[in-house]
Amino acid sequence: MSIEFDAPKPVANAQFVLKTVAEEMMRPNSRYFDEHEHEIPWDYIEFMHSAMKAMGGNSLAPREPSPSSPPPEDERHRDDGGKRPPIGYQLIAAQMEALSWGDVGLYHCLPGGGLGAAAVHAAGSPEQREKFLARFHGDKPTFAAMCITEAGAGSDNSAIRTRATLDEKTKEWVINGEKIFVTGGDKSFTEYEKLGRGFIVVWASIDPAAGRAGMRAFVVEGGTPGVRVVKLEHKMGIRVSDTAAISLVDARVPFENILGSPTVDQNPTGFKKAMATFDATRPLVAATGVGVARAAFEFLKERLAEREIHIRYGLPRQKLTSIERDVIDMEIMLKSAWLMVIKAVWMADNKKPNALEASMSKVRSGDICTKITQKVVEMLGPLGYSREFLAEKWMRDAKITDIYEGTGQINRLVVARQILGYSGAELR
Amino acid sequence: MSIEFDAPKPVANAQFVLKTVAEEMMRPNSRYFDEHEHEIPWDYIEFMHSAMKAMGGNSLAPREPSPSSPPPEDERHRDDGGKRPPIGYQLIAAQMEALSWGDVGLYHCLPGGGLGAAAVHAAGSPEQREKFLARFHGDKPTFAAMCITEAGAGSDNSAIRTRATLDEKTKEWVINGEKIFVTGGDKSFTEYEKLGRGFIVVWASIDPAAGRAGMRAFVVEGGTPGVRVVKLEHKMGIRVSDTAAISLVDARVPFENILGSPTVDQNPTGFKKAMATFDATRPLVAATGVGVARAAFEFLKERLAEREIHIRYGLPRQKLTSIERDVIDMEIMLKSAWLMVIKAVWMADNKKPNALEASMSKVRSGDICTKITQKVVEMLGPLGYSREFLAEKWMRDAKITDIYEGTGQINRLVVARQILGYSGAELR
Amino acid sequence: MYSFDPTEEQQMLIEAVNKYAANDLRPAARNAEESGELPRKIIAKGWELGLLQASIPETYGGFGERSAVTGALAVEEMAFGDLAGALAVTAPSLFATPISLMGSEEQKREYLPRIVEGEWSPYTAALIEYAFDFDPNDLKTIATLEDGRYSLNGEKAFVSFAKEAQALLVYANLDGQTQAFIVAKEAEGLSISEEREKLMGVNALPLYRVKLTNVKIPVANRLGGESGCAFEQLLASMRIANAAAAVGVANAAFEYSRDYAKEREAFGVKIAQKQAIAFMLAEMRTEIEAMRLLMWEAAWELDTGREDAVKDAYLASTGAADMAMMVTDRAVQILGGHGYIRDHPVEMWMRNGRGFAMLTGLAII
Amino acid sequence: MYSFDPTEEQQMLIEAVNKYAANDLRPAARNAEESGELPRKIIAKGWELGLLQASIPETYGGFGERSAVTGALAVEEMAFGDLAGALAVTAPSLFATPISLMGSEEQKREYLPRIVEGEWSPYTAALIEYAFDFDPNDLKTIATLEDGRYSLNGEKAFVSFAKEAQALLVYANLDGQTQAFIVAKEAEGLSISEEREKLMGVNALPLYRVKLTNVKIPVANRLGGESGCAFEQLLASMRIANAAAAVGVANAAFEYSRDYAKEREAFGVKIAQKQAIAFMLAEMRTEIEAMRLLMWEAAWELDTGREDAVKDAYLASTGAADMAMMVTDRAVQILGGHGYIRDHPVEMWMRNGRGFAMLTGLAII
Repeated sequence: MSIEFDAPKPVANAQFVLKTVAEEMMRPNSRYFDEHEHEIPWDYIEFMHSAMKAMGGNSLAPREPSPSSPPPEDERHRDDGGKRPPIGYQLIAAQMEALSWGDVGLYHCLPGGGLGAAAVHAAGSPEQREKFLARFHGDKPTFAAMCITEAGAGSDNSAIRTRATLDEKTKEWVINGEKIFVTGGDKSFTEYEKLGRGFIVVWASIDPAAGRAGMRAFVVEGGTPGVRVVKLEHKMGIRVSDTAAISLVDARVPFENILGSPTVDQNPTGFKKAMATFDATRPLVAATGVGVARAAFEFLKERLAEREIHIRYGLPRQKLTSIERDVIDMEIMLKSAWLMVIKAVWMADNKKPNALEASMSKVRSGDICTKITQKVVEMLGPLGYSREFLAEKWMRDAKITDIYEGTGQINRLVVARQILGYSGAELR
Repeated sequence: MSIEFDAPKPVANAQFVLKTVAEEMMRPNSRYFDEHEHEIPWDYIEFMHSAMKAMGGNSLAPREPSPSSPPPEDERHRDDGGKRPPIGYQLIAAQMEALSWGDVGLYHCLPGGGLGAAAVHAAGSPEQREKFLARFHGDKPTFAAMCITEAGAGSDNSAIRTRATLDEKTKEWVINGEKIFVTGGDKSFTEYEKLGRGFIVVWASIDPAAGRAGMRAFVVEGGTPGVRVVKLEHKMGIRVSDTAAISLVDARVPFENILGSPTVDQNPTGFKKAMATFDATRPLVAATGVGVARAAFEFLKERLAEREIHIRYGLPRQKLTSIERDVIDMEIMLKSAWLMVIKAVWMADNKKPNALEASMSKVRSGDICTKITQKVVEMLGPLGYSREFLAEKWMRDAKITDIYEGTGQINRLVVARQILGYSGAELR
Repeated sequence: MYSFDPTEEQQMLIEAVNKYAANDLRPAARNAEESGELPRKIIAKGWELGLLQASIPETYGGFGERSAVTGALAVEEMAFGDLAGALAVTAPSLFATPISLMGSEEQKREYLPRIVEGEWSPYTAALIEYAFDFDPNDLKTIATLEDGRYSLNGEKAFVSFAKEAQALLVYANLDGQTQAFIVAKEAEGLSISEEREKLMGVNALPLYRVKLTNVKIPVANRLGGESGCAFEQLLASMRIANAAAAVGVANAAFEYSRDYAKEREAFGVKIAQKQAIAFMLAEMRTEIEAMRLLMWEAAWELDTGREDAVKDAYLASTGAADMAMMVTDRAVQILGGHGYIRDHPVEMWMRNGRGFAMLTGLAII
Repeated sequence: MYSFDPTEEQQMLIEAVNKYAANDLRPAARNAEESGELPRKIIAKGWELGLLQASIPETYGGFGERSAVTGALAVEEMAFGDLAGALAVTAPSLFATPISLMGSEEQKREYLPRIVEGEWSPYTAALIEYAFDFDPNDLKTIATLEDGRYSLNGEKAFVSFAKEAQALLVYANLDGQTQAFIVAKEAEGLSISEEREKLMGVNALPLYRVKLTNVKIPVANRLGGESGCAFEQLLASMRIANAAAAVGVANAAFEYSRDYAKEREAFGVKIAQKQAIAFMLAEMRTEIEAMRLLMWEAAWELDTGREDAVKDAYLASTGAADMAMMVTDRAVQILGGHGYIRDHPVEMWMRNGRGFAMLTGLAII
């Protein structure tokens, strides 16, 4: 090995292609869907679905484009039959960055299994994978989502109260509970004519006394009686991406829809294993933050260039203008954040333990994408603050990066535990 | 009352006079004593002592110029017999700021009772006050110091291990322990010919089982057998101020030198009361940080002015140079930090509870004086980094502000407890 | 003397404004934000507090003198309730206060009584222009003296209530100096955009683009008449108002997130009991205090005629804008996912919080 | 391909340098700092690692090619031990590397073998000048071509080992471009200050002021001969070295304060178990990683001849300087009172940490 910074060709190609997709299919729709919250971008969804199908499912966008989807095995080695190093996660990160540069809300509307499929992939049996995941390669765009958060449990997943009990007569699971912040929950559960039938993966306890060991995930098919999308959140940003609150009242789910063992004693590591998929997604979420930040940064530089303001790289700080200094500082943040993402996914591809690097990349991306987008709005003054341009939207969109899939604080905790060699009990 | 920002006349006068003192007596000696660590600035000490005496002890500098000295009662009302609002703490804060602008290390060498006298003042009986404090108005400059920190106990004063036991036969206290970070410990304890006899106030437990309730302070006269200055610390900054490590081996102290009750049950609040003097000193320590920061800031502006760089206040940030923007941001920090000091001491003068404001002023001063001095060194480039000028020294001196008398972290904790209404147990 | 206690009168005013802010503005804020309109009866109720009236002498229909400190205290309290509401209620000041401070005797007599004596009615001012480096001391809207009249040309942005305003105070560049001109609503060459401005924040405030094409103004309509006005003083007043509003919004976000952190449990304790959250709150509170004092000092300097007022108002406004962004961003962060949704006000305060870097000119004290 | 693993050879080198840094440089650092002198035998031992030798082709006495990545790795490791020591050991590179990269054939043959083949001997370069806005691309030291010779005039600051150096590479402004000139120690008009420079940090490194008054240089002594040198490339190399050293010092401070925090108890727990301290450490580590990657990328770009190398080296150096200040300041803060005294190295690292904003030119890779 050696230290190298050349994007692998497939990555560079994906970046190139997706830039056009972002420019043609996302940017022109950004403002409209920001202002028409809860309207589903059908044209975009259908176009992206066809395009992805036409390209074999992974040239235009990753087959499972969601943060938590592990890249399909065949993709990891497809370049030349396994001889070249695997680049699956690198490819996904680059794709997510490029699409988020287009519009991170619309990126979340990309058809596919998302976090729901990722959970099936991580915690399901081979039969379950086959049964539940095939639909994402069908004719209609299809979604799946993950239901984990509850009103009383944010970062603290062990506080989940949703309960699944086995009806011994019918051999069905009966689920009761309320889930919030389900990304894509509506498109995954509600039966829209234009969509294939999706599912949601619901986390529930089969034995509250067992704590985390009793936690299981259940595949709940779209339209299951007793399950209702009770609310679509109104958000500061990424408004085109639906965020649902879902209520389950005596929802009945076939016995075989449980991911992992149906009894507590046999599968104590199920929760941990599924949670590990979250770790894998951190650099990918970080990649989306970098994409949004880059959008804002490039927009700023274009506006400055229109006014003949070009950045004089190389000067001592004391000779710079305030604008130049800000742009240079932003570029330092942006470039280094991207390199941290790349390193973390490169480690994942090469099966190196990357918990530290993954969380560091998320910490940094959350930081820099809020800082950069907020600064861009400031620097553009009235132009930045106006909804005539997208800078203000990117500022709103960016903020979620530091919140979802582990807040900046949770990720700092993870980083700290890693560097200190502390357990969760030693550093709370 | 109303909202007003006029410095009271005595404050303004003190600032005016002390600027000259700082320029004439401190600045010319700053570099020499920085480079000759542990050399005692006799000329300066003697001059300041005479000057203070000549001016009645409180015109040139506060009678007890140390951070923790409460202003003498008579000073609080001296303007017109009590009709005007008291300004004692305000005066001290202004004096400390002005002298620290001169040299914060030399400020610490100002003769007087310092923290030691403050402890006697706060926790001693009227007789003890008379007995121990009179010496500071004598012919020779005289020092006193506070010994509280131990190697195993930094911010955590409850971990003090020094022990005082009563020898029932001789009715003497026998003290054993090791103290570190005693500011002025050498000048307070060692019997130099040019100095009056000083004392140190040693914190020790008379009953380790009683925890904080067993903690007492003892006046240990200079030269007491069994007590030794075992080390003078080599420090990053404020090098002219001696920081001693003091060992006590079977040191015998008269019974009446205990501050507060000799038994545990009768005086459970003694420790708290003495600790409260620390609260009172926070805005005063903050004032020293502001003084150092202002020194660096003004030096920067002078150097810039020499190069015809004048700050264009009023421009939008986007039209500023990087230098102008930095100077403006520094000025915002500096001015607001000073106002926070002023508000906190004004509250103290007016007997308003100021725990929140006192700690906030310390947090902010610690922050801004490190930021400003570090930035000034950076902005001056090679000139900032060189020991030909004082900027680098101020950066070294400033850093202690965020460390002593409660680190920035400890003060944040105090602020947080105040704003959240939490006890120490609720927020650790 | 240093002193940090508001006068008794000010204290009463603060309480009255706080009550209005808490009971009227705050509860109406989200609806107003989403619908783009604050009900007039709420504006009217705010007007009845008499903030502007109390700053205008009896001769002209008011019952007091302008005090920048009092104004700053009131604006902070009102913005604590809702920024857009505060800007709406105080909009007539944008027109009346400059006239009261620097208008000619004629101008005062003509405009002040009618603004002050009745109900709230829309008057406004036009300062901001649409450029990333907008500089109030270097306006691109130009005033030229032609045949005994001023002619105004240029385009203004973010002009509140422009569409219904009886008259506007238009700031323009006259020979390199910013001066103000009273423009009647029916003036020829004055055109107001059909569409409202759409911004990231303050959406309850109706803002418009205003275009001036050879708008002819009698010389008597120049603020202060022949001799003009001391614009730096007015700008200082606007900057202090901006800083005061920033402090108000930041304080709202601080208090809300503090209370949330004391309620919200995670991992068995309240999140406020975690140092990471507690330290954030401590720093937010400290920064708010710092900028409030800086802003107070500038206001006091303005009241006492200190030269430093102009510079310190600039420092206060600059610092408070940065502070408001930091504090409101952290408030969202403390609420986490709940901070990001519009069920809670903090995301709105964050959007408003970013505005202070570019909204000087929408309030004056 | 992206790849973040050093080669096996690099890995071996890192280990060797790390061993030297940990066992030789670090233990000697405090004494060297206080006495102003690093023992020559320690410098000699560092020289034996062969960093410079490995970057110079066999033809000229070395045994390899320059690799900026390898150089950056080595400088980081060495600065992790001690910055002043690292700068002392590598000082001859300041002279040799530019000649190796851009010297004329004659220059290479004349200088490289004698520097590379023997023991460490003092060679140096003079870039920095004494101005707060010092700009390596706009030097005030002027070179003019007169009668077939270059004449150098100006004053240089912070020139390491100037007093004993066999020869100096002096950077000067030739018709608006920075170029380098080989100046022999005995050149007329070259005067070196008696007193060493006294700085806040790196006091173990002997630095001098150098004055050039009509120093006449044969044209053959211009680096690269007639055609000169591509200074931007050399500057990039110096900036990467600066960034690498900053990362090394920051990492030293991070690790030291991390270990201290795991040892030190307060209020019944290790202070590292407090979120306030743990989060500081997490952020320090994150910033170090960020700047290390930025610096690596710039080095790789330099090695692979990318145009971006010049700009990215600038970004890496700028960012790493800020990072080093932040990290070393926090390390002192974590140690509290112990951080402020010279029993622990963190206060020295903080003083050194501030230097990276102005010390580009004291190392090259």
